[in-house]
Amino acid sequence: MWRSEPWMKAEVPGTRRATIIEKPELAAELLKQGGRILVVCGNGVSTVLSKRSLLDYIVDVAEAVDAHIATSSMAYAKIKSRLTNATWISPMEVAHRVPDPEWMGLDGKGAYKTMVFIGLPYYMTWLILTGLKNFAQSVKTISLDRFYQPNASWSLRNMNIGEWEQFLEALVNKLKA
Amino acid sequence: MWRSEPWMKAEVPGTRRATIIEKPELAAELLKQGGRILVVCGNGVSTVLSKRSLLDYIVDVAEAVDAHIATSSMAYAKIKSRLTNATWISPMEVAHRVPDPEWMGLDGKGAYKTMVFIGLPYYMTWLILTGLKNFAQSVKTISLDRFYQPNASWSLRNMNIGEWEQFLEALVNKLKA
Amino acid sequence: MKCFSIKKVSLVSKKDLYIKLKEATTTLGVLRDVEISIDRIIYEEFEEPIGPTPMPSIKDLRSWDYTLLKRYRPFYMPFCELCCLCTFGKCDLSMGKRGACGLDMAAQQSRIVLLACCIGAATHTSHAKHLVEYLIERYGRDIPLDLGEGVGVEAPIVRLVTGIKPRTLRDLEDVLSYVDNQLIHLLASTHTGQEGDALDFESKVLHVGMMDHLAMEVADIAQISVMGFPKSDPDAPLIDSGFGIVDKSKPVIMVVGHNVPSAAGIIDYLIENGLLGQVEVTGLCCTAHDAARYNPRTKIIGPISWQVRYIRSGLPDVVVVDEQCIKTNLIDEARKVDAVFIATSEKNCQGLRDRTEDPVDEVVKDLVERREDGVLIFDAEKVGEVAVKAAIALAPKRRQYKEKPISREAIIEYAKRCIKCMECVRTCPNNLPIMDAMGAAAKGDLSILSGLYEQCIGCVKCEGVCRAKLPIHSMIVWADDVFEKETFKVRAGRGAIKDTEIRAVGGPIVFGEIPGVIAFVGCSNYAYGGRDVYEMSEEFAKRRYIILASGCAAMTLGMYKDEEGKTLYERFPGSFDAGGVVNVGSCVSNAHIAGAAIKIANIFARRPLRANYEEIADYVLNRVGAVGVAWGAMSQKAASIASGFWRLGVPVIVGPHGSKYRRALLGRSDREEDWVIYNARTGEKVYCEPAPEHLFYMAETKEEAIVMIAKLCMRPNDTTKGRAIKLSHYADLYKKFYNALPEDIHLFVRTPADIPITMKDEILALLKEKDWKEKTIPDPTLLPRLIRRRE
Amino acid sequence: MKCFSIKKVSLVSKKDLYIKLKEATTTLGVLRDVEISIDRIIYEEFEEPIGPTPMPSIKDLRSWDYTLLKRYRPFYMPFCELCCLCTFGKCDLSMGKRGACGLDMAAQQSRIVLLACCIGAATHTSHAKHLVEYLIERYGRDIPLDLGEGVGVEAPIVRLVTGIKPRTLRDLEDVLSYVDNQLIHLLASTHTGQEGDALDFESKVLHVGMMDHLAMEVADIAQISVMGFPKSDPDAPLIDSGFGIVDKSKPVIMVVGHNVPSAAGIIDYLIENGLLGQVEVTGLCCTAHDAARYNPRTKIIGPISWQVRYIRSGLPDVVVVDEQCIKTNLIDEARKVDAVFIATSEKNCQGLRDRTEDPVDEVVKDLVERREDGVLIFDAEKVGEVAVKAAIALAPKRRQYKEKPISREAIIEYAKRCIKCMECVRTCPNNLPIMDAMGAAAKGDLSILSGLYEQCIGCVKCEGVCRAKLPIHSMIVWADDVFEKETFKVRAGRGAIKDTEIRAVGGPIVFGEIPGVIAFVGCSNYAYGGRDVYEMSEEFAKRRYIILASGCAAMTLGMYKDEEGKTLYERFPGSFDAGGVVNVGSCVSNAHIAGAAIKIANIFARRPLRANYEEIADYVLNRVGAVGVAWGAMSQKAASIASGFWRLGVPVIVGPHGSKYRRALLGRSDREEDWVIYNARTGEKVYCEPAPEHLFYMAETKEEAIVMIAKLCMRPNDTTKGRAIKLSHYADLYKKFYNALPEDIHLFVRTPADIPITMKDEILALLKEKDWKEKTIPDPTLLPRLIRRRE
Ligand code: SF4
Ligand code: SF4
Ligand code: SF4
Ligand code: SF4
Ligand code: SF4
Ligand code: SF4
Ligand code: SF4
Ligand code: SF4
Repeated sequence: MWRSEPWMKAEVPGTRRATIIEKPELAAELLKQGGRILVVCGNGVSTVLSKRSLLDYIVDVAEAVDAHIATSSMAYAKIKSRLTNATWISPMEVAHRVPDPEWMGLDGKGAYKTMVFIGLPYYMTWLILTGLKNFAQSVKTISLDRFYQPNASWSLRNMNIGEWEQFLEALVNKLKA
Repeated sequence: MWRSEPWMKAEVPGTRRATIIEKPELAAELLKQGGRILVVCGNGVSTVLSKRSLLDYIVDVAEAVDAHIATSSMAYAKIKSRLTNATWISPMEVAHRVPDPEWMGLDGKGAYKTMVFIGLPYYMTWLILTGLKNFAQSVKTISLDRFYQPNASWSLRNMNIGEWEQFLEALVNKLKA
Repeated sequence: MKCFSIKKVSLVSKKDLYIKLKEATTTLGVLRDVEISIDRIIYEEFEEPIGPTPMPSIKDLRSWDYTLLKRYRPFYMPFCELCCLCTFGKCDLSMGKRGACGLDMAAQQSRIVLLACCIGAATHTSHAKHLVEYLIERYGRDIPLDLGEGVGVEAPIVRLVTGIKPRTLRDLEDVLSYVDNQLIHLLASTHTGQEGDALDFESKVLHVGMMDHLAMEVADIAQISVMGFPKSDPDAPLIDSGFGIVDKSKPVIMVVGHNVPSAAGIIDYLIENGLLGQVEVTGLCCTAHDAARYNPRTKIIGPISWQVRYIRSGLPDVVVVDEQCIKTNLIDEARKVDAVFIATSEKNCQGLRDRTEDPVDEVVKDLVERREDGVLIFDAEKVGEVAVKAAIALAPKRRQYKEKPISREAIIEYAKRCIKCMECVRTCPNNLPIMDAMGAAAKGDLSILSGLYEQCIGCVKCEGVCRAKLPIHSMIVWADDVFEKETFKVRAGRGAIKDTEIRAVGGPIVFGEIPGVIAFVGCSNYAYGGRDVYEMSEEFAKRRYIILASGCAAMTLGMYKDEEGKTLYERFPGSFDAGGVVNVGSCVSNAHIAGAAIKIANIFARRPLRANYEEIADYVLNRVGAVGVAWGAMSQKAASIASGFWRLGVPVIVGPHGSKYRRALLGRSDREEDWVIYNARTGEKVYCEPAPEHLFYMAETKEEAIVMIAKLCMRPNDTTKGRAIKLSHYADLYKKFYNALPEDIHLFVRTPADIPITMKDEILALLKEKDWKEKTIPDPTLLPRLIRRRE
Repeated sequence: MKCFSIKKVSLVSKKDLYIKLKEATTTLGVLRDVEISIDRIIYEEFEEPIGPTPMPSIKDLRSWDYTLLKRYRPFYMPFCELCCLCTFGKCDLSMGKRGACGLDMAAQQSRIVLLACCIGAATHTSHAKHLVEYLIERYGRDIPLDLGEGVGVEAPIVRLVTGIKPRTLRDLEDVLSYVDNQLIHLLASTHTGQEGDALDFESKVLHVGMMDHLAMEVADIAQISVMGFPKSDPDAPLIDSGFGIVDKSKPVIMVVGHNVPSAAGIIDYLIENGLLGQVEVTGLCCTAHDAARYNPRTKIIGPISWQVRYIRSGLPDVVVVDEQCIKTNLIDEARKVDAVFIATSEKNCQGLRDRTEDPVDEVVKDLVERREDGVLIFDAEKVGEVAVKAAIALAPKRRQYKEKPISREAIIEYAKRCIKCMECVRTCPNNLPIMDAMGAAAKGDLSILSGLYEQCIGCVKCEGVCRAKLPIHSMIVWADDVFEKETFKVRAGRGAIKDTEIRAVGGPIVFGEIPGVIAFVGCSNYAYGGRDVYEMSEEFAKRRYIILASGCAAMTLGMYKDEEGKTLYERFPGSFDAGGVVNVGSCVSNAHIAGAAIKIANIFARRPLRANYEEIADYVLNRVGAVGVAWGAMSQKAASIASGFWRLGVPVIVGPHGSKYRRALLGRSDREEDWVIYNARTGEKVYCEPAPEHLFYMAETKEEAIVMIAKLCMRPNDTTKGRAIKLSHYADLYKKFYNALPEDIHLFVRTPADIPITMKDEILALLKEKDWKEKTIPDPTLLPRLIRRRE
């Protein structure tokens, strides 16, 4: 039960809650069919997991689906060193632009269809996602944090770090396959 | 999914939600082991279902577990004609007394351990139940309405009238058995 | 700023005297060549000495509040178990947990109640300030207050609370600045990390309520005095009402809201230009009441819940909104029928362009030619001119909208598109069986659909969630066209109750011979339709209780007819007397209801009034059998109005939706210790009786409410004759619905003489069963200082 | 009531002159035998003519607001998608749905923001009113305002907004009554069915913010003038601070809250009785700041988040609370360590008995003998006497509490009881890894636990949910005892900035040579501990920005030391100059920060001040490189303070928790059309640059914030020299953290001369890549009326 509850208990959402992505396959599918994708990274992406750093997984994901990364985190330099499609911009600023139908994305090539969130403080993601949910209804949002994010369109469930790394690993593999 | 959502969609509850009573057996068990029971009836108990009126089922239930009925509904006269253990008092007034550890119940014989709700407007039950949930934590609350009542300790799920009548019938049978 | 000192409340008169002094010697030294602006001339003409609590602050009546609150304990029903009011949150306060600020659930609920009441009271205060400012600008600061013949105590609440006896509009400004001041402190108390105790929050709620009543009184006595409203007139005119009275052939202006200046501007312009009668001025909500008080040719369409259906009827060419309780997206509805929209309040700007300074004809042109959907105009006169000109220009172009907006056939076709998702039912505040109605309608049977009409509060939330995008509300409304043709009569708001009326009925009320004063007030958020309110009031009017009404409820009262086609206002007189049905007016006229209770204590019982709150409230609680019924109470204003009544000792009953105010104030008839009072004659503390039993009660059904009303009208001070009358109504009504004697009747029989003769035997039997013992009837009070130790 | 006419704002002086006239002939007729109370003597000494917007109402600055809001558009992040504010609800507003009142989600979010800001501003206003009332009662209404030598413009906000030039406390009352009045209208706008447009709600939010700044200014200039606080003194004393400075051998009084009279009452009593120094007066939150300004022997314990740990340390014998940001169940914490509790504010009565009228010794006895846990006393002098006497009586009895409240062994034993339910982690606002820390602690390793200390905000919510009922907060705090021994220095709040200082630095700031003025303000709801604030301010102080600080942030600033053991306050001067670190004082002292920006426009640039809001705000926005940083902003007050800065053109950055304020105000550097301004020299509309880029920004990390601060300090008016300096800081800081040039640097290079020499080549390369074109540097304004059409 707690696996599909908001990770921070009091952050109870409204009437629509994210669908849980149980399997990496589904995540891969969503990303492959995600259209133009923007990955929003928080400072948490610098976390080192048991095998690789979170960042490595995320950059792999972004590369695999040709996504752009937006971040104002300390990981920016590292990300940029691996990926040209990356912009230093705050998650909030990005979210603010998304509802504008005229916005052509950080690369000027068109609107995003899917946004992926990872590594921000839980409550910040929660809030940015309610913003997008309500004001950018055409955009699909996916949380890849290891916590259930009810305001996303799709979210992982609450899991421990080991499960999470496994999930990310599998996801990267599916995407690369 | 919608079966375990608040019936009125916006009546989203907090962090603790009622456990769903899927089977009449469980309801019967809860009632049998419910200690001193108070059944709170709203005006909706006068609804006539396909076989009997809701009231008949409820009075059966009350009789079977020796519960007291509290109501300020128009059904009071009918209830009283079948059951001496009944008092005309508003559900709100009853709920207001329950948190008082010194209150000896409507019959003066002691505190109630379990309260059953049925037939009030959905939102009224919802509210009375949050009151009890927070201020009378020692009392177990059960909703027998055909709607999911998240603030009860135990609630039926949302169901249609037919399913409900079946449930009530089975419940009465279990209790009488 | 405080221009008066609280110790010496002094009264203001003539305006802005100017004196130039060559030299003045004062205790402060010598002043040379100063101009002196004389702000006030003190003349002590108010004979009554000042009482103990002039302009009380939060703490000054706290002990009275605690007296009430320990008897009528709050029962909290958290409508939300979380708090998100600061960035420490969200905090989950459920099950005994505390927030980061230390707050617990009870305190949080009472805090939200306080916040809501602050909003409500601020709204009335803001309204009053705007109104007084408008009147001063138009008519001058020194225009005297005049509530009509027979009204000596012009402002019972103002006198009671502040100690001021207001004479002119200027004095009302003093009152409002005191109210401002208190409200700011009260609102501040809701800040994170301030008050932490639920009962102290409740005490503050009561203080807000008292402020709210002050503001309402100020607003209404100002407009009554200056704008030519009926002045305490039992024979105030009967106003045409309902959809059916609108003349479609004429240009139609709709006014909606609460603050009359814009509507008055329209009427003035019509009169000045000889157009009155040629343009329909139709109103909803309180602006309708007040516009009708201003000019009885105004037509009262209906309450708040009719806003959308009225615009959708296509009748109004111009929609003018002022403030409060206005559907915030009315402009979208207006756009759909090509009506133009004028907003007129700083509090409600709707994102529109401010055209106040632009030439009228330019604005009218922009509106009529649809260059703008709506405009913002802050000047009431200009609103009048623009609205009238636009209506006249538009009416011919809008003919096609004035027919039935949706045909029977269209309804059936729509209904067929229903996919039975049930979203509507689960969203409708009254859980109306819309889906079933659609099913029947799809088969050509519109009866279920049209049957929903009465219970539909017009919130239009169903349409917002309908997966088939059906115009559900319109379908319900036009499933039948009866309502389009309906016409009613609503008596124009009469304003205050005359001192002379009080003198006549004070005795019968206090001794219990007039069994009660019942006020039907508040909004139209009815759980089962307005008929409940009609039936309740008819029941008690026939039993010769005094029926008061205000606001939306006062409209609802007039919207049902008897077999002879007569409304309650036509059947019963408008006088404050047994069997009277009295519309006092708009929401702010609620002050006269409180005022009447206060005047009974003061004029009839000669209790000192000035700055003597506790004594008067104690009097009302124990002696004046008044009950408020806000059956469809919806707003934060309704919450603050109610709390003003509680502090004054008047219980309030709300309908089922009222449970969303998230707490009841209920007495415990089973706890004798809660009903111990002082017998003022002897000083003894005695168990009295649980009367009135509750202060804030939510009833599920009208029958429950009726019985409870009758019960709550009982007061410890009733004479045996009065009590017998009250008990006979209570028992009779209970019997009518429940076929037996009330099980608690023994609690209210003090001596055998209390027993209604017609029920003597059965009651005696019950008394015996209950082991009843005779009690003495005390001279009841909760205030030790009122004991007249005779021994 | 309005005693002044807005048209002719006139100034108040000597009090309550009384004149008896035998007969006065006036235009209004002849008056006989009247007593005249002269409320005000007008003497027009304020040389500056009145500007366009004296005492503006909601609508008067609306067009300025729209100018800002169309550039800095709100992004709403609903913290709750439902509304339960009236009985129509709950309404689900998600996904485009509307409430029963017609409101949509954007409007609802902005409405909640408005409500929060109203609470915040009301709190400061209430605070100011109480304070002014207290000072008037003690010192008289005519005591002159005196902000110290070198301060001619004593009240820049008051003059700017109202047009009043206040001379005495009495004048401040006028200001507050205007604030009251506006706040009531603003609060009323949140009622169901009033405002419906999100941007109009936002405009009202800005109006509230302006009111808030007025109230803060009034409060602080009153207390500074009358109570002997440092008067704009850069060398205000350094105050002992931290837990380690408390002398356990002495009786200890703790004061907490925001309103200084009670603390002053304690200090006065100590002085009068020769006890100063024998009893420790220790403070938290703003009362600490203000008590230290009142008497520098007061010790500043720490910010709001230290309340519980301080009481649990057992040190305070007596806990005196006044108002705001006080944990509402402190009395429970006090009870646990047998300390006594005194509440002193009407806004915060805590259910306690009002003992104001009782004899001191009786009250002290009741407290010391524990007949009451706490009392309520509304009289500051009496509070002083009771607190001191109780502390002296209690201290010897409370010795045992003053030792470490929980030993290492006990912590380990507790930790072993952890059942790893994770409730704590999921409840902690900072998601601290408590569970892991317990795991380690159970094995004897307390390092993780003590490592949580800095990030723990002391909310104690973890303890409320712990299934093993562990005293988690205490365990964290006492896992290590370093903090118990820590001592710091905090410079006492100096108050206003001198006109002379403004004259000296106005040019360098406006031309950009002092690269920015950065104000660290607000509460201590830090996501990662206070060190962030210290590091940010150190970074910029070293770079010779001007650092301002107030409130909890000003304490945090002083709570870290460099290698030499020196705090920032010891390392940097307290003057308003490059490299200064200036504590202005408590929360209400924030007014001086806004005041400094205003004074730059007025004193340095000679823009007219009086009632000239738009022009000054336009000036600040385009020319004064000031940024507010409220890294741990928590309260409704913080929200209203921020909105006052926005309207004035000062951007504010908050930390991650600030996202819970539920909306950002962000510019779009990618939309050229948003940055078109007027060149006042030519009247041309020109694309300028996205500066300042945002108005309300939430940063995730301190590094992000640092970069953003540097960026937001840029202003269109910077000279090339100034811009080069600002750009070099911006680029340097960005490089430091991200190892590259900022990708948007080309947006801020207007001419080659803007380019910092040290980075010339790389920047030129980037400019080329970005297809950069030279722009003219305009004389920037957003107000057409400021165009000086020279052609
Ligand atoms: S006000 Fe108190 S309960 Fe509400 S969010 Fe803030 S800390 Fe939590
Ligand atoms: S408009 Fe009427 S039917 Fe529709 S949801 Fe509202 S009350 Fe129910
Ligand atoms: S919401 Fe619309 S489609 Fe769904 S059941 Fe109701 S009427 Fe039918
Ligand atoms: S009665 Fe209620 S809904 Fe009607 S006008 Fe008054 S406040 Fe508004
Ligand atoms: S204020 Fe509006 S949105 Fe909120 S509950 Fe009432 S009707 Fe619904
Ligand atoms: S007291 Fe500290 S550890 Fe506990 S929940 Fe609050 S911040 Fe987290
Ligand atoms: S809540 Fe208590 S028991 Fe549960 S993990 Fe945290 S410390 Fe352990
Ligand atoms: S900075 Fe914030 S928490 Fe601290 S005292 Fe001021 S308002 Fe309170």
